[in-house]
Amino acid sequence: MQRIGVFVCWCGSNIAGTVDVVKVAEALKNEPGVVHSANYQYMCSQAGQELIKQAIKEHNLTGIVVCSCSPRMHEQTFRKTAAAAGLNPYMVEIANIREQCSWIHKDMAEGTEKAIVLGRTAIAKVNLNAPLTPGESPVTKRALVIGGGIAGIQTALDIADAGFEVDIVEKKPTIGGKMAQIDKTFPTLDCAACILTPKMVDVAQHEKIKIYSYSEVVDVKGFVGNFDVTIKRKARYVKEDVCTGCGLCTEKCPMKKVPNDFNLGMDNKRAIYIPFAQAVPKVATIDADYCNMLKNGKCGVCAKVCTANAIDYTQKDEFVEEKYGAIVAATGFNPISMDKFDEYAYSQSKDVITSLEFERLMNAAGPTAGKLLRPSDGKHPHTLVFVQCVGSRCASCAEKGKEYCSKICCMYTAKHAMLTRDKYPDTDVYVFYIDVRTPGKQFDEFYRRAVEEYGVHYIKGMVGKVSPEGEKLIVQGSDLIANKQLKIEADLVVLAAAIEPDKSARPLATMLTASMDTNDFFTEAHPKLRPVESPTAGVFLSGACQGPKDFPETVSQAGAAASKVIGLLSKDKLTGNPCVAHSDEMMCNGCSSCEKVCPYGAITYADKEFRGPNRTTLIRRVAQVNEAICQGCGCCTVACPSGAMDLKGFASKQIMAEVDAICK
Amino acid sequence: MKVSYFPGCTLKTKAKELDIYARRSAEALGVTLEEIENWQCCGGVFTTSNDEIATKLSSIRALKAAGDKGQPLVSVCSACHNVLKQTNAQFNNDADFAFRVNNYVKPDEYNGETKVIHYLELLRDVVGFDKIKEKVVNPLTGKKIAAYYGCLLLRPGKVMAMDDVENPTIMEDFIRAIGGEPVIYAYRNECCGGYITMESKELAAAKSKKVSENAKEKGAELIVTACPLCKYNLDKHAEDIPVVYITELLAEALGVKE
Amino acid sequence: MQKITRDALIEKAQTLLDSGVVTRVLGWKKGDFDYDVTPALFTDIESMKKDFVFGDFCGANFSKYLLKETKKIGVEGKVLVFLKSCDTYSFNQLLTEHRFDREKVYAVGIPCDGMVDVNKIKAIVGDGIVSIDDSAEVIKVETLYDGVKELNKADILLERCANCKSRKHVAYDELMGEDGEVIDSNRFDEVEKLEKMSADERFAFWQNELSRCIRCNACRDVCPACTCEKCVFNNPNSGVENKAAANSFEEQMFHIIRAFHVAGRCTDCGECSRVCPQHIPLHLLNRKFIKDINSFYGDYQAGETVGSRAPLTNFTKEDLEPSEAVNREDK
Amino acid sequence: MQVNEYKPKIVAFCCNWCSYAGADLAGSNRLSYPAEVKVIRVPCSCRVNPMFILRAFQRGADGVILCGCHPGDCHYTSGNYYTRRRMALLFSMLDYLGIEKERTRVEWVSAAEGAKFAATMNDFVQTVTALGENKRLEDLRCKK
Amino acid sequence: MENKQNVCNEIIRRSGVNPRKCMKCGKCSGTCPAYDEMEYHPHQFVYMVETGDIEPLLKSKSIYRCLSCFACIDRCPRGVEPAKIVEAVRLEVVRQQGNNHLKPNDLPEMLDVDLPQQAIVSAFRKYTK
Repeated sequence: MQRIGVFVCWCGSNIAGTVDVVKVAEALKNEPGVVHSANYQYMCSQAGQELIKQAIKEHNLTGIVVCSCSPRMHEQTFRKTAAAAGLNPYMVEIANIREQCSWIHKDMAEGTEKAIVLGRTAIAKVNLNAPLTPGESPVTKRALVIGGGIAGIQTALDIADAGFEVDIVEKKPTIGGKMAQIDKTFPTLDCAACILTPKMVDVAQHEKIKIYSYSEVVDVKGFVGNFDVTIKRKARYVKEDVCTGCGLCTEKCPMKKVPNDFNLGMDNKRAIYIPFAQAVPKVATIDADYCNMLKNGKCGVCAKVCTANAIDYTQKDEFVEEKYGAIVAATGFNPISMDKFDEYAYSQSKDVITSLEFERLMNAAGPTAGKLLRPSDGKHPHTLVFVQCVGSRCASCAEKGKEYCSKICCMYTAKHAMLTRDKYPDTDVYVFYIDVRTPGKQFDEFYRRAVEEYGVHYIKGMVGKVSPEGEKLIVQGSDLIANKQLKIEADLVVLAAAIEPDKSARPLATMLTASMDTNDFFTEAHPKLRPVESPTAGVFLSGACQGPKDFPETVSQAGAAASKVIGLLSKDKLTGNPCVAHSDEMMCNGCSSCEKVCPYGAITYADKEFRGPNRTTLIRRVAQVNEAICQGCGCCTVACPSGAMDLKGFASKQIMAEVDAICK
Repeated sequence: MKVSYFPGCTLKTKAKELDIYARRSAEALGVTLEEIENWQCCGGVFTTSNDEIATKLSSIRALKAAGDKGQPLVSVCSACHNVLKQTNAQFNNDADFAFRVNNYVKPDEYNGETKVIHYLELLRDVVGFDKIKEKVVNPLTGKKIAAYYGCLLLRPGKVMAMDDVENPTIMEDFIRAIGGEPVIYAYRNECCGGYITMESKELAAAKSKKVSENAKEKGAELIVTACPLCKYNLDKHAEDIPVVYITELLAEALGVKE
Repeated sequence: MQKITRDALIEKAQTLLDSGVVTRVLGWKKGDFDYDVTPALFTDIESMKKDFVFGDFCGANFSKYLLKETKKIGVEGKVLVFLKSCDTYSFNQLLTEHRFDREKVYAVGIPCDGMVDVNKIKAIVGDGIVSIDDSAEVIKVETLYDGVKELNKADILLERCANCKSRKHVAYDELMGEDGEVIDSNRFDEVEKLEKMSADERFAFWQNELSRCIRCNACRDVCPACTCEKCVFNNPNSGVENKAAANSFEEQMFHIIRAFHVAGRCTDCGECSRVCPQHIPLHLLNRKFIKDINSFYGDYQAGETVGSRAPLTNFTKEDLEPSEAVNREDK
Repeated sequence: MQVNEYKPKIVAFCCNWCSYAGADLAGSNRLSYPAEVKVIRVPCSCRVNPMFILRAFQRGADGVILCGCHPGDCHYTSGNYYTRRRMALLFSMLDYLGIEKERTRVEWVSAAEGAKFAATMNDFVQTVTALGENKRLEDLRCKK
Repeated sequence: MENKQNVCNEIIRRSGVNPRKCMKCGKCSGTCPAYDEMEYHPHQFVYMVETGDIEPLLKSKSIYRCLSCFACIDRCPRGVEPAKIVEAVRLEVVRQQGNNHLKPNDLPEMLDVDLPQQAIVSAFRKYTK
């Protein structure tokens, strides 16, 4: 028989407000196995934990039940408390009387009654708990960073600087990501390239960092500390280690009409190209969709002009298998498509552009060499209208926009407006806004400067329709302050398109078994306390793949993710989850049902000798669980016809005891 | 094949071309428009309020008549189509409305299963623009035609679900199918003023003028529409640019106009 | 179809025993009555000639006996087993689950045109059966009270034989006679009939049937899919053991749990219903699962091939939802 | 205050990663649902043996609901796919035996769907309350 | 005061619109083709119904200026559907005895030979009980 201690937490008034904690503690005293019952304001506090420790010693407790907040919140805390008092941490059960009781019920009697049942259920379970000891597994001391934007770069650099090897997998031919496309950064107006490209060089030169550019992760197996990852290195038809990046081929290639995706299609590149001057690796890549040699075997100019003999038209996709201890997702974001927002005439006029396109228009390395010219006719625009929240905060139309605020648009729009007025004082600049959101250091000051010093016209209201008429774009919108409908004759309209996670994130999340929210942003292990970790052990989150972020936030989160990775890789052994499957060999039929449903391949079979009747020996095929690989889902326990397979910590008997306690 | 057909009041009087050419063209394309019996006026506009029952009963009866034959209900007038589709959607999404409606029409209860499609949808989804292309004998080659959707054909987008509300292509594809060259202009899905012409000629004039100016400015020689009221407003108040019905254009292209 | 006689089987056994291919034979043995045939192990041809029987009452499926026979250590040689077509499915299913050693078995497929159900005979002739002569198509039954009665075999077939799903043997080392075909049977008709009833009617039906259960465990013991080293109903740790008298859980749930345990593995051999002393149509539970599996996840016949993945240890991303499973129109 | 109002007993099995977190989120957002619902935490919906569900009914539960991650989002990759098959067959069997099909439910609730969790529970409790006490599973064997 | 609130509640019920969903972006009014003809604009309809300030709307000619083009419904980022509110307010007025906005006697001078029936029935449906 267990000697169980029950500890009922008030959580201030969070629990005590709707649950009579004294009554709960009193009622649970009479449950089987309970020898001690107490209540306290904050069980998770130092004093509360001390109370538990004392009770464990004083009453010789063999198990404890804490009636408190969700086990997702403080189960670890109380397990540590128990361990500190010499009790096996897996002899702790939590009754969730906050999130699943006091917070959802208003009636004291109802809340109290339910809390007692939840407490009783936890007691019924802990009566059947057994001490568990976690197994250990080794750690591969290498990290994988998926995505080579500023988030991935910063994470990789920080991990590498701590002395661990890091591989970056980037799907594009160069690292750099979105930041490489940005002109200037708010609120300091630093040139983005000036602060990014040195970091790209650092990555290239770091002896601990390897870049898999033009590559994708196609398979992930294993678990924290021991991931097996398959990387597809897409054929770039150029030998990466031979190409000197001289760029001669990119000038001689006769295929001139290839939309330049780095400039968002606003100008053209050749079929063999280096995305931009500071690309890392600075290696040419052939676009197989446009290359005549690859399509019909007629050309070969690049091979002829290449003095290094780096061109290889026969190159094939290669698959590389690598082992890692930790994986960081840094897959970034993209502006959403404007296809569904044609009230702004994006498809009808070249002079309606997105903010990222505007960024390229303002960039000295962009399609207009930094001169603000209309894409349609190359003329200098005099009246510019910026429209914010295009597709952001859009609740009615899941298929159209995003319900969330994209966070960065207010600031970059202020930046665009300010830069336009700064460079071209002859312009009139209007910004239609719903709200201007500028929480951040020097952010509001920046926005106010745009208005007060640079004379940007901020209009509280939204644009309803943009109509291309003649050379002009008639922007019809409301001015809610003036209570007027405006019709502005604009030359250029810039849409602050909502941002969304990169499309590669969803399949990656599936491979990583990492969870995502409804918008396909990765979810954190805890939104406040573990913001850079995925709930899947060994998977970390860096940058906008977790939610919209600006550069400073991205870089700080990237560093935080790196520090978590470093913490993991610094360990020689990982203690696993002891709640793993276990097969009772005496009952096992060897039927392979469990093996078939195990997602991790944790179950193997062995022929074992057993004593049969009349002094005979029987050989039976029995299942064996590799505890380092088993993640404890319990699927095998149900597949097993004989019930030989059970799950430690969530044993059938325990769950049935819980069922019984609830239904009592 | 055969489909149920709801012509609507205007098609029997002021917009006979819309009706006649719709039937002839459909016949030429292998579809028979079977006019449903004893149809009543749809009312011209759909009242969005959920306590409005009586004004929607004529639509329900039409829907029921088509449903009994197991046919989709086709209309060509944008207004009729809009009312029928919206009424059908309300019937299927608002159980209270459905209950009350069926109380009125007892014992001829409607089950909500009829599919409402516009003549253009019939051409696109049932006949297929490719097939129309094959059957064209007088292609409108080189003719720059501006499709005018107005508001009733597309909105509310969630209910009408015919095409992208802001960037539709169904009429442009139709124009291409009969050999013409579509002209894209921003006002193609803006309102012509509609029934406001009764209340304020000035407002209707301003709205429809804007539409035809914009179409002309983008190079259109001709505007096509599916709505008699749109045609009226554009004809009455707008720039001198011909406005014709989609069906007339189709009949001409198919060589069945006369 | 060529009728296989007792003598032909004894001759086959003798050849195999003499040549040393097998050392023992699993066969049928006469019990107290003609219709009371039981499985037996013969180790020499003499005892076989004496006790071995083969006729219309040899319904018993030997597959399950192979578990014990092939696990015996120190016993040399193979065991000969005669398998009717339906038995071969169980045979394969057990192989799929690694339940016996194929190397230690010599399987002889024998044709079968159906076995008869003594209960159906009793229903016609009443009690007091003295002897039954099943050597011809017309079966002669002698009773204490009424003398000899002649019965048509087709009228007294076992339910599973009347709805035979396959005359094809899916496993054997040797086949006697010609092989048959998979039959498009009407075995789901009764399930469908039940499905068409209202929930209240179904409940009344099953309450009536299951209330007769005396928990003799015959259904489980005969079932070739119920071969667990330790059955959950005998395991005090399982939570459903039948020894605890404190509640009546297993009394109520026994048949649901049992049917679920064999779902996807049951070959529909019909043994459970054959042996039930209370004549509960247990096959209707198993067939419901089979029918659902076929309609939800595509046709699947347990034991058709060795190594196939049972539907419950498999999935597709497009599987139907549980709510759809109970709300289908076509069920 | 109503005294003799019938309150069903509802057992909700929730997977640790999605649905239990969804239940927590419902709590954090103070979205109420009836106290009759008591949650049992399991690592994955695939841990739930049909026997547990039958056990709950046998011990007096009036409704059992099983919540897991959305198909495709299982923390263990595929657990809920097996759950889906198991429960489809189990529920269909219970229906076949004449047990009210509304007493059992599987619902996919993600960690982000606190509102869905609360709405689901409200709806389920309402449905089961309307059915009244579970008698059939108890009576199935013991004919009165 | 209470009556005003009742009227608003009735309008909310009848239109099926939840004005609290409005985030005050003004896109409805930015998009409205009849804006300049209206004394109160679509976003104001939503706000005034939400806050109970209903009387000015009931008296305003704005309710007859809405073209029912539904542009505000489709372009609203929050799914508020302002046109339904406008319609519900108009019904509140025209359903009162003797409040028909369009009278048969007005008709003759409005007609011309080309005017389609559709315009007449639509106007009657919109402006009368």
